Amino acid sequence: MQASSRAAETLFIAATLGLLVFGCHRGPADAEPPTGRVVLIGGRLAPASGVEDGEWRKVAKDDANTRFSGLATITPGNVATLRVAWTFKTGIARGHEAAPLVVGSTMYVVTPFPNRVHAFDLKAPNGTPKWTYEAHPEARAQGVACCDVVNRGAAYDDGRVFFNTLDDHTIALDAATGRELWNTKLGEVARGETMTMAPLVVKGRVLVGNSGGELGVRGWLTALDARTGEIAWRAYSTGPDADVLIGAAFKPYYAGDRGVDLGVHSWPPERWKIGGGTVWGFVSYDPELDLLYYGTANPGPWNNEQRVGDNKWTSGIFARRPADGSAVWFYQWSPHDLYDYDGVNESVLADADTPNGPRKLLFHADRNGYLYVLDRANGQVLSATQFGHVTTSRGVDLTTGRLNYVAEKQPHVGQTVHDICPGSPGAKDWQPMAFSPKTALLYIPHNNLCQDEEGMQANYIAGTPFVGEAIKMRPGPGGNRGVFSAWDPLGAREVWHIDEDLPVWSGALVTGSNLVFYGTMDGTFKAVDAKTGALLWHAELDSGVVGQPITYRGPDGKQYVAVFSGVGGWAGAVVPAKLDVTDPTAALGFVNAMRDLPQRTRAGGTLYVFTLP
Amino acid sequence: MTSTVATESTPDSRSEDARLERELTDTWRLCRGFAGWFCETNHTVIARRMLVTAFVFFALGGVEALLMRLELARPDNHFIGPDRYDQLFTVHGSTMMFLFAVPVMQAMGIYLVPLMVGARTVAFPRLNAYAYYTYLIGGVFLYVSLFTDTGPDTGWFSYVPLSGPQFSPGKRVDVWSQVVTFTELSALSTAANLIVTTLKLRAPGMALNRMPLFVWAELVTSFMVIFAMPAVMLATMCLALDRLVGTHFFNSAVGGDPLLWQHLFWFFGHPEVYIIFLPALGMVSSIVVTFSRRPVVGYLPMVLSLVATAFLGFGLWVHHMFATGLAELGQGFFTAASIMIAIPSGVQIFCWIATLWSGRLVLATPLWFVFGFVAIFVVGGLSGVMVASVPIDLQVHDTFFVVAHLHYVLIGGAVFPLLGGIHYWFPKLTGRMLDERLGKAGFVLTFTGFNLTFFPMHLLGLHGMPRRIYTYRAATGFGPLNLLATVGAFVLLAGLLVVLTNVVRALLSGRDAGPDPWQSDTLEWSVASPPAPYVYEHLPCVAGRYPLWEGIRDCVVEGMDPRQRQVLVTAALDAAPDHVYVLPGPSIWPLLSAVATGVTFITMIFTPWAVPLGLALGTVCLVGWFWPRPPHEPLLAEQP
Amino acid sequence: MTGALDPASTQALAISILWWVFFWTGLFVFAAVLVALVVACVRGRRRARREGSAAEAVPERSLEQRRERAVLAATVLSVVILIGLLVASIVGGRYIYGNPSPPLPVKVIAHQWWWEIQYPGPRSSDLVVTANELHLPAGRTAELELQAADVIHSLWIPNLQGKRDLIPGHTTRLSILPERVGRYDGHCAEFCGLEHARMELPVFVESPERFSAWLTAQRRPAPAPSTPEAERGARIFTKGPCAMCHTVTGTDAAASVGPDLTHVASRAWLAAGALPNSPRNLRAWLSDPQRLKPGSQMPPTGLSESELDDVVHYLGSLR
Amino acid sequence: MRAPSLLLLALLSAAGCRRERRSFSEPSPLQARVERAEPLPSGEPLSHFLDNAWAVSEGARLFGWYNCAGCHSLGGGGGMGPPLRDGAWRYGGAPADVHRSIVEGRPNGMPAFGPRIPDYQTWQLVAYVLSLSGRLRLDVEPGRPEAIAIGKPPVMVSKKLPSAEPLPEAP
Repeated sequence: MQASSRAAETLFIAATLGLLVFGCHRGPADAEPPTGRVVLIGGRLAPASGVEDGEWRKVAKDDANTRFSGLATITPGNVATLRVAWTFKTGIARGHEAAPLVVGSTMYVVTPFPNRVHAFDLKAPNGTPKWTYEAHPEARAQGVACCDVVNRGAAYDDGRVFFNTLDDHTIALDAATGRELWNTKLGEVARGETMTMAPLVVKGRVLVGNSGGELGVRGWLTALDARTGEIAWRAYSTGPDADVLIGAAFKPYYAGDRGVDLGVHSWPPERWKIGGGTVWGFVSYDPELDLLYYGTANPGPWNNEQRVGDNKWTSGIFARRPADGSAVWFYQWSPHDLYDYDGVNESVLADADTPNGPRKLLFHADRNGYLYVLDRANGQVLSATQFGHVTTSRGVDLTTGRLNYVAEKQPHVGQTVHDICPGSPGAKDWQPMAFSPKTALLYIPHNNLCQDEEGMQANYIAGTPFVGEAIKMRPGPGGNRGVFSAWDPLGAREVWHIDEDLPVWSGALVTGSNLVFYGTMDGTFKAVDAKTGALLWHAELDSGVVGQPITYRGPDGKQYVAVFSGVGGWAGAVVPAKLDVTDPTAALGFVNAMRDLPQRTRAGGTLYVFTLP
Repeated sequence: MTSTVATESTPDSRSEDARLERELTDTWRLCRGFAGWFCETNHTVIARRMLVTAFVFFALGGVEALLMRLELARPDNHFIGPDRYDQLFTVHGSTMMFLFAVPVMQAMGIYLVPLMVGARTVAFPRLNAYAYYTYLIGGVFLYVSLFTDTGPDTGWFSYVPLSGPQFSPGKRVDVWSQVVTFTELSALSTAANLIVTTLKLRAPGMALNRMPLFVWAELVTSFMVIFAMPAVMLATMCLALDRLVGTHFFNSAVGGDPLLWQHLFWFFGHPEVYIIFLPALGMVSSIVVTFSRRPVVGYLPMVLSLVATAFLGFGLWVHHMFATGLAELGQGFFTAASIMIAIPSGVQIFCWIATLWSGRLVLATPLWFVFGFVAIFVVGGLSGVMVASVPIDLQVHDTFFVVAHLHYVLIGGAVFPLLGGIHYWFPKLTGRMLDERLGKAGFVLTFTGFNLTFFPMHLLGLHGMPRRIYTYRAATGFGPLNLLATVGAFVLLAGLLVVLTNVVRALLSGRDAGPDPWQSDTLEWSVASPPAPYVYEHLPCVAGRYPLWEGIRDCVVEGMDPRQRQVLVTAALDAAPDHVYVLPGPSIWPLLSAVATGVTFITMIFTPWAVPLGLALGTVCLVGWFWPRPPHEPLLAEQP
Repeated sequence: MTGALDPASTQALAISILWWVFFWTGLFVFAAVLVALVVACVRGRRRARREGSAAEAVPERSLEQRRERAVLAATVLSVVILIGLLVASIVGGRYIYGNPSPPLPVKVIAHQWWWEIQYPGPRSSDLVVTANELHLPAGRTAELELQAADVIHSLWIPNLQGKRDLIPGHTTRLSILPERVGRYDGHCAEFCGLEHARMELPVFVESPERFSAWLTAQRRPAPAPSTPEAERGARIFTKGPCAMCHTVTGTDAAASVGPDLTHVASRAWLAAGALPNSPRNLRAWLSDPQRLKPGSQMPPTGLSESELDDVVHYLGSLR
Repeated sequence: MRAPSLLLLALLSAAGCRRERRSFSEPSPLQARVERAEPLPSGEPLSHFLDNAWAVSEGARLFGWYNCAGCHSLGGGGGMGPPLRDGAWRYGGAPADVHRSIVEGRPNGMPAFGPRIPDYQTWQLVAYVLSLSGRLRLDVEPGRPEAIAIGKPPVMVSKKLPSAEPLPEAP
């Protein structure tokens, strides 16, 4: 880590920050040549929290959500010889979106429903299981999981493993023995609530949120005491200020976000109670500012005509204090979201040195197709640049912070609007990007999907879907449904990209040796050069990859790369759930874009661990 | 020129005439026996069948109307209920429009036009038979479906999306759309037939400006049919495709438009009114002239009015759609067009009054019906001017005011003249005279009943009663006027029953009519009543508009071969003889083709395999139909 | 009886004046034609009696010309009259679109077979959603935005304005400037299926004060149940069949395929004018809607007698 | 002409009467049997729904209204719930099985609608669900809706209704 940290500090990046801040109005084309400097806060934090390099203690490796590992044993030069070290079959044929954790000599994985936790002893050969925990969630929870019965990973802190179950329990296990320490029920399956996110532990608080924005669930982020499992605070994403934990400290940057009880008054009467804004993405944390960052999901129902108003505080990002949850600022990516553009995508935190001094930044690739650079201290948008094909909006007004929607693309009840790009899964969905301080580039797995859409009256019946849009997705321009790209956030430009036929639904991983790993839904796991995007190595796995790859140093000193294969999730549900590909609206319209997937891969669930020979 | 035109007949030709008559009778002999029933193509036979069929449908439509009137007689009535009521008014409207009014007017044309223009028959006798059978099958199918609970229930203009696949499940609207498509096929065939008959088979000398006004009316109507019917056939086919195949012509969700249906439908629907009403004007002209005992005042304005009506009739369909909120400027244009169409109708009424004014009136029953027609039709016309005005239309559109208006126009403008025409031509059709006293009693009752039924509807509409409601609350106060209308409907029924009694009595024991009981002016009265199958022993030729009054009965065409079904083809404008054409004889193929058409259209409702099946059947039928005739029946007769 | 000839708004007044112009003109024309017909008849008959009824194939030329001139004169006169009517119609038409600012926006959505009415407010949360009852303030133009949820309907309030169709896929508009306070009947005027007959819309034109009081009351969420019966009824409502289709704002019942029932007890009529709103009628409606409005999309609830009592009690408390 | 038309009339009345009948207030002829878990008859009472175009189209409306489409998707291709248009059934595809699934719910997430939907509407839903995999008579199947185009399953599966034996549950 020391080496990589130094490397990072010596890196100069694409644009001066001052010019960036004041020049955004002129657009990225006018940006000056690189003179600014970016510093990873993750890099600085690592020694402070005492994490040994070579471990993977959090789903995103660090609180800044970088998915960057300094390990460099596997290099562009030798990656071609990478081979399977061992595998583990979970016995569950659903979407495996989780990231394994590696703490010391133990690897922890959490499976999709029924949410088993497996611990592997890495000192023993070939992934010998250490213990297994069965959560036994309620079967009926499967019926309210909008987009496959996935789980996105566990969290480790202080000898405990924390994870969520589909039926709304957060469970703490003894990391050594797999014994259940506490088990807190946080939501109601009968109201449509599920939990799929990976928790984040900050200062003894386990942060978890709910899923179910397609079922009229009211979203929240909850902090649990890591020792007892008691609820420390809960911040709702809709409703009165008291519920949202908006108090005196709340200082949003833009005027549109200031006012009393906007979470009530930006909705039709009482609709905030079933208004979505769930929290199921990744949470980031900046210890210096002592702020949590997380996105809120789409407002419900999708049919926007049933919820006139800005629908605060959905499809936006909150900065909160971990201690009491009080909101510090908020910014809404998609006010009055029209297309299920959840705002939950992860935020990568990084610092930039500028001629005017250091700036604390936040990078966020939103579903609405823009890559945002925010000042994470106050929530100001510094730039917002299209990174995918967008027809639904014409840029972000940096004076008001508002997204400029294209009126003709607004969905209406009883009328099909064509060529909505990006489609509902957005230019990028949950699949997390990686950030390398060495190259100062973001590695973004994303989609290239458009859709035709017709609004329909959504009928709220508690515990059943509350959507109100009929959707047919199709590939975007070029015909490829996915893209993997390297993005220079301060230069606001794409450096290279790889067209993938299928949406890139897996996470990304970048290493200190400038290797980038990601998987595709037809089951190929790839390593590419972080500077050029050249394909260096690939392996065919038994099922499509929608998991998050990680890398770690084993007790034997070798560098390993691990990833789940097991196609599923919203994009891949057509395979494990055997959806009927002749219905274009199946899986909320995703099936129309994935008709060929059942022929290209099969359902499965295997953990793959690779290493050099 | 292949025939000779003689200006006078040979005086000593009694035995020659007898031979001629024998040969003609032999050549034009009607088919006999059970099979002959299905082979017959003689136009008088087919027209009589068509008339009877149309009046049967009129009676059925009337029964439906009476049931509806019973349902509406009291507030909160549950005599019929919504489902049945919707089927009743839909089938009533469709029957009256598609199965009665158009066919009956065409039947009168088919019967009378060849007689009036001095032809032996229509230009395409087999097509004529085919048209009749198609119409019959369509009508029977509609009623079969009504009796099997599959009666269409979306109104006679079946607005989408109510009549679309989602809101009208089952086969009800499919039945309607297919019935409309193929009864209009029948109407189109007949129209083509009438146009060619009128333009090419007129007696030598009957230039266009000497044609009887009734023939003019049928000619203009037939042209309107040719331009209007394809629009509705297109619309109903699109509807059938939407419903059966899953196309999206009218699905606004994916870019179709429900207003497209309204445009297509009313582009047909408004001219339809004139299609029904122009032949009736022709009948009125015939009756007025005959019973005024003088030529009509203003022949040229009358003809021009007919033609003008036909043109204007296509320019005002949008006044059925004012409430859809179209652009104001467009509305102004269509208001102007709708108001201006009153002018040609007005001109004709003025001409008739002028004719009566200076005539020597014979107040026979047909003329009474004409008087009734004028009184009712003027009311209907004036309320028509009201609905042409956008603001007024927005109030009265789709209310009972419009129901009253359209019945004043259609019953007043078409049924009264038709009844007058039936009374007038009954002797020609049957050889019997109707009873004058019963006829006049029938008129008084129908006239009174009609006004009792429909006049209150104007008030109901103005007071807020929408159309097509199966019941209403007592508090609305619609009760008394509705009861009055129901009573009126039964008086109207009584009147029509008197007319029917008169007809039956006359058929059983009516006075013998003779060829020309009314001392009329037109050629049909120069032949026997009812006419022989060959109609004219010698084809006549004419030198004026009123041949029988001008005393030129002796001008005939000579040189036609009586052993062939020959007709004389003349020039379209001046009717100069051109050549002789030999018509085909009786045939089973028109019936079989109609059955094939019917089977195809009906099966199409249930399976797409009907299309290949229909193609196969259609091919077989056409081959049979056009199988070359034996050599002794040459297509073009060579004359020495 | 009320109706188009009893105008209570600027627009309806303009139309009724126009109607009377057309009516008197029409009556004059009708009388003239009938008189001419009768005179012609009498003269023609007299002539026949005098001269016999032999046909006259070639009439006297000068007489014929006189007749033709008379026809021409009558035609010219009718053209003049018709042009007059056309001008009147266009001038009168101006008044039905009249639109002084600021209008009161109202959204009307027609369903098979009921009316959804929305009054947007300054904030999203001020939206009022009600059903089957239109309230308008006197003296202020209401701008109605019309939409259809399923098939074509037509909104017609004869005392206030001509009708306007509500067409799926189109948005149409209708302006009304009510002048006289009172209750007026509205009705769906375009055939829209089985219960077209029972798709009425009672309209209340109120003084501006009463109207804003009504609007304020409608903006409040539904009152919490205050009696044990009402509490039981609320539970049955939100957990049972009712919540599959209906909304009572502030409760778990937030379905929207049926009319919003938040303030159902404040309404004068049930089921789009099918019957007056009274506990007895409500109970009858809930137990067997298909008898009262056959084909309506409200199914029988299948509740027991006591459950029905509780639900009626609860709904009766929603003022 | 009369004899053939009478014959035609007789034929059509046999085919048409039941197919188009619309009764708005449905008795629940089958509810008692279902409550007692008796085998269902295959004759008249079921036919009252399964062979009736009005019942099937009402089922289509309710499929949307009661949010069935939310999980099983508008065209029955599935999503949160399993597909219904592919002719494969986890809990048996006989009318009684489908009815039971709606009324009682199923453990993997299908809610129980029994207490909230009148029985006749449940049968209408059953009829529509069976129509999705082409198991009903062609002449009662609903046409395309006035909505975004979805299309029919490309292959018609067997018209034969499966028996009421529940199939082994999918792993």
